[in-house]
Amino acid sequence: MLDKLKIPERHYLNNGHGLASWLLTKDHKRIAIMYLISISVMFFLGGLFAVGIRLELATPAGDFVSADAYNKFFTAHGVIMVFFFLIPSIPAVLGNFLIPPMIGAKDLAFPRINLLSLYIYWIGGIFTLYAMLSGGVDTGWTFYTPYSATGSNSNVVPVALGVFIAGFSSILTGLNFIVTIHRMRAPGMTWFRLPLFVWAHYATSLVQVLGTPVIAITIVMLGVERGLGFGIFDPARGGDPVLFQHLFWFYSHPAVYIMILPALGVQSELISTFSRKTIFGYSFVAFSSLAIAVFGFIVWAHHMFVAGISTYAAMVFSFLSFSVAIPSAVKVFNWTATLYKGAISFETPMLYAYGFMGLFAIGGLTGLFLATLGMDIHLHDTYFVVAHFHYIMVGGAIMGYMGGLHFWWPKITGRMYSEFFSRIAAILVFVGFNLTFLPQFVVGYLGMPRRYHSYPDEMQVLNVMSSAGASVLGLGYFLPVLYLLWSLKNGEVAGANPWGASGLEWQTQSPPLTENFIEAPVVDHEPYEYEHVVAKEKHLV
Amino acid sequence: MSGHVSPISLYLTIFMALMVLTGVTVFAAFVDLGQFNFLVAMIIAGFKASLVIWYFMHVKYQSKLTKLTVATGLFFLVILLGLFLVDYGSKALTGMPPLLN
Amino acid sequence: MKIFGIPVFPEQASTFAKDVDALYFFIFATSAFFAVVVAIAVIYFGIRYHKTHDGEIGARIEGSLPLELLWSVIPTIIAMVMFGWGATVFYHLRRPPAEAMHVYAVGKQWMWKFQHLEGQREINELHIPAGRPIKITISSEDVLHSLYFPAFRTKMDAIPGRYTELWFEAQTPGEYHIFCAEYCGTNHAGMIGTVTVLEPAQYQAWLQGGGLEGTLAERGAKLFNDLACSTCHLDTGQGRGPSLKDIVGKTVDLQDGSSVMVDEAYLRESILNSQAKIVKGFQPLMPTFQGLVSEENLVALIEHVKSMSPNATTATVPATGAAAATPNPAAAAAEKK
Amino acid sequence: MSNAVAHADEHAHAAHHPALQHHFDTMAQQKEAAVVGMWVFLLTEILFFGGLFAAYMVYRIWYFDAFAEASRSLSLFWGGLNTAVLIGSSLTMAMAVRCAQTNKRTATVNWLVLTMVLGTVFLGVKVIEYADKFEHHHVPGYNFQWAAHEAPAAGEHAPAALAASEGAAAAEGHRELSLNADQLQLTTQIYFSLYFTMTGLHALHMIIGIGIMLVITWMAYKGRFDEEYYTPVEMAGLYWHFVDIVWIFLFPLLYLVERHV
Repeated sequence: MLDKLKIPERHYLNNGHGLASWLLTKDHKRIAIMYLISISVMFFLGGLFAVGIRLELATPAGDFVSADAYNKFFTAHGVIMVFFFLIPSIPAVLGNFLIPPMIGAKDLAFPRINLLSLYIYWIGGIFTLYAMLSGGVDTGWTFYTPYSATGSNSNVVPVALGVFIAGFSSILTGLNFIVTIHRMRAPGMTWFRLPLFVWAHYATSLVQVLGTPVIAITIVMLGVERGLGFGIFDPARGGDPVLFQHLFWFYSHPAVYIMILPALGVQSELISTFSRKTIFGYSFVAFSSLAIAVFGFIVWAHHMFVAGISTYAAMVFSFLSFSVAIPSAVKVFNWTATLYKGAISFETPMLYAYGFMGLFAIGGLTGLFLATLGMDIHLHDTYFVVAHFHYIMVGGAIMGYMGGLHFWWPKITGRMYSEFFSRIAAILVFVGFNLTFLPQFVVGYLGMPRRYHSYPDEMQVLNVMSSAGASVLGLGYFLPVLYLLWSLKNGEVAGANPWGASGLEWQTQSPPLTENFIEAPVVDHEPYEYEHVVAKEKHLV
Repeated sequence: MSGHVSPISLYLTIFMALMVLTGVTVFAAFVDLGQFNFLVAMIIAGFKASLVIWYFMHVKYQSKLTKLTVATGLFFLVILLGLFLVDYGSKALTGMPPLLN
Repeated sequence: MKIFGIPVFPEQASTFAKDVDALYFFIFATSAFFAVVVAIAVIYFGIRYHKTHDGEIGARIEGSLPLELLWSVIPTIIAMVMFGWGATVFYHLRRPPAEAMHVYAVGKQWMWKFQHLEGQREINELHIPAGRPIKITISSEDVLHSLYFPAFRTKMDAIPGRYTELWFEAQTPGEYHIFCAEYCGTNHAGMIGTVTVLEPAQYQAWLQGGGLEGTLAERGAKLFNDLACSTCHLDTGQGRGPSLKDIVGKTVDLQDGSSVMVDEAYLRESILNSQAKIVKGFQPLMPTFQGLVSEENLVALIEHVKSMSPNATTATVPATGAAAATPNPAAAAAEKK
Repeated sequence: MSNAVAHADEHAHAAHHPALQHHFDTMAQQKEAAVVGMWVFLLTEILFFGGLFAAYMVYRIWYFDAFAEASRSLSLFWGGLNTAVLIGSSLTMAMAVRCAQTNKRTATVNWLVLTMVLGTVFLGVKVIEYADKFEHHHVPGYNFQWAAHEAPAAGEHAPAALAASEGAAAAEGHRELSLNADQLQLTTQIYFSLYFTMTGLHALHMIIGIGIMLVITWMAYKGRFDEEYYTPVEMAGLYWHFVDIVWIFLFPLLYLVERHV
């Protein structure tokens, strides 16, 4: 083996020093690193509020914090996690870092817009955090009218404005990806040679570009109603509060696919790489991403089955909702089939990929309950829903993010982390997650509504289980901070392709050059051909 | 390299067409066509918008990708408005709109 | 159902509970089957095809169209079964039977107020007889709420400015939770109560115990006099306002040439916005009672008017989840042309 | 950076255009990326206004008469004038782009300035109209006041209204009867809320557009563009035309709800 691997002399991290070289950079990789730091801060901040929620719910009585504080806690948790962590997580960090090298480009199509999107994210984040910390907001992350318009006396407008601003960051990222994937591919990189990670990001970008403006205009309407006294949703003035919900979910349901689609892309990369086998049914996996993105736009009213929509509309939306289930199922089956006759090994990223399979399956299948009309009447707005969307957004999206981060960490930093501790963390996350959220399905079917500060005594045992699991989960998320930071200085040097992966990004050095490749790559073979990887390794030895 | 340069006469023709259509839409609004008033107004507006997109915005001379992008925007706008009507249209049928307070 | 004394499954206290739970178990079983199949396959492949030496790569299998079709079509069929079954249950949930007993609920930050036709008024408590379909008409005084009976497996949002409704038939006497399921502000978690299902005989006894102000309709009759409605709305039809006798369930012609079916929504609108739909042949003289009549008194008045039409079936409300009215100016305008 | 540029040189042209960014291979690729990017941005704009149109559609169905009534209070003269002004500015913008394409520097600057002037005229008319709304208490909020039988600003539709009422209303002829004063007070307020939100956001887009054009004009004046590189002018043009298209829809939706009564 090559035991004298060294960090290359020139790479994007040492191409310029000092704060200005970062803050004014146009390098997509440096921007990704700054996103990584920002969303990590947001993640632990949002996590802190989750700790508050679980502590409160450890006992049935509302005795840890006041009802008002509790409401502000879950709102802060939701707003931070959804808009400032999950939506930018994989696209803005991993997508930003990896899409150009994966398609053989030097940078994204619009590097300055990329940097602008980061600044917009920061402005939106600071705005929201300031509003959260100077009084908070108690409407829930859904901002339902008329409570948000006339009922609440908390900082609704500043927080909504922060979300509005951050939305532009998301739009610009999506716009950049779409143009980059269309126009910046290396010679020979045809659409069907793209890594599935890129396909997934293309689908994600579509949702970002098409959905986000609708939440923006919804927030504007909420803002003029609350701030200027216009009458748009207010029932006291002939307005329709249900209209707000329609507009809100037109974005916010597809927003779930902004979170999960990139994770599905990561999953495809991990499953293929760690079974050293081409993905089963490449085109089906690729197109199912697009199908999920498009179908995602026609199912939103399943959030509103008891909100006063017509029976006819409920039937239509229930029917359409099942359409999303099919491409999701197709993906899971294809990953399973990919493992067949592979050469499978269980490094940390693969542990996350296996965990993802389980959690995403449960999350997806429980979605069927909620799409089914008669069932959803009972389950709507209970902890069953809370458990379901955490399985998708935490069990799915964050597992994918963690798996991807561990997979590409050697590419990003050039060094390996501790395999031992990272495996422990992966197992802790999986076990802790299930301990936290499985009981919530049960307590949800019992009827415990969400956003409850106190609850009936007989539901305590299940809630205590959930709170206990959350502490394990928290540990599982904190551990990576330690060993990943440790690896920056002390980790083993990884080399260009430590996993024997097939993607174009592994052909270049780790960490890559600022312009990614020394020589512009030309692609002459299909994706996920491990024969080439093995041949190249042998050649090197 | 410099893209398609349209003749000035084309621009003037489009401009005149847009002005005439504006006149037509105002005129049509004063004729009682029942529910077709709205339809006529929207068809004229749609036609005017198409002229601007096709000639002023040069989509006629752009790549298929640009044309596809424009079509995508319209497609999702139709989804937005159409599925709103699935709910609000059926409420009108079954008689469920709001009670004015 | 309890395990070690911990409830893990809610009680089945209504006719719906069995329907919904059956559906639940069907989806659960189907999902579990697929989850287990995938889990076994994934774990088995992970062991069976474990990488044994450096440089080993997997077999080159690109995919299989028949398999793809198989695992697209079968889930589609199963999903359609779920949709059909769920829609059937839902349709049933949204269609209250004509003979249902009627109760009014008003959501207010942060309490549920219930009113019985017999006059009993309760806050955060509801007493109902077993074995009889109950229809609850829901409104809200401030923000969104959602009236939720987990033991009956049904809920419906309360929307300010509108009536919505739900129905159920409780079967097992006992006490069950009432929750507010739609977040409504600071004390959302305090907006809970108890529904007590009584044997019919017990229920009759309970009714005798309360009702100090008479039935809901009687209270409405008193208001009808107090608010001086009775000075214009004479039964003879000679008053300045139309006679309200035997109008419920009928269609009346309006001033503007259109017509409207008299139901709760129309009555509500006529009280709050008296000028909205003037009956043909009358002057728009009636003042609006917007802000003068509370939601509770409003339903009392409506009940009184309904009691003046003894032959009308009260279930004039189409089961769209909300009361009917057609203040649909577009349709009205279209009709006129 | 220098490495990348050197690299681009060796397999592209001997002398590349100064405006070519290092991560693109050719000017054509760069321009195509910009055009697609701009259109994707306009895609988001379509859905941004789409949300407003959805809200407008719902309330127009519900409160058609109030919308018709409130819409009649808008001045067709100012609305029509503004439509003409904006379409005219689209023409001047198209001319500006054309001159940039053909590398006519002075003409480009002149057309851009003319476009900005027309844009400002539009905004000026909007100010007149808004001021009129303030005067009549037609701005939503606590001072909102809808006088049901208030005569519309211009007398031009009075004869039309008379003629229509003869034919249509066999019953009473009172067009307003389907909504009473209280309801009009409420529901016309919804109309004006949407009116101000829609036209306000449209005006905001125009202000941004004029701001962009100021920069572009300066760049054109400084001679930054030639027939190879005039992308900023073209992008500003696309944006401006889009703003024009929004108005093409806003005009009938807001001013022409029902004029024949």
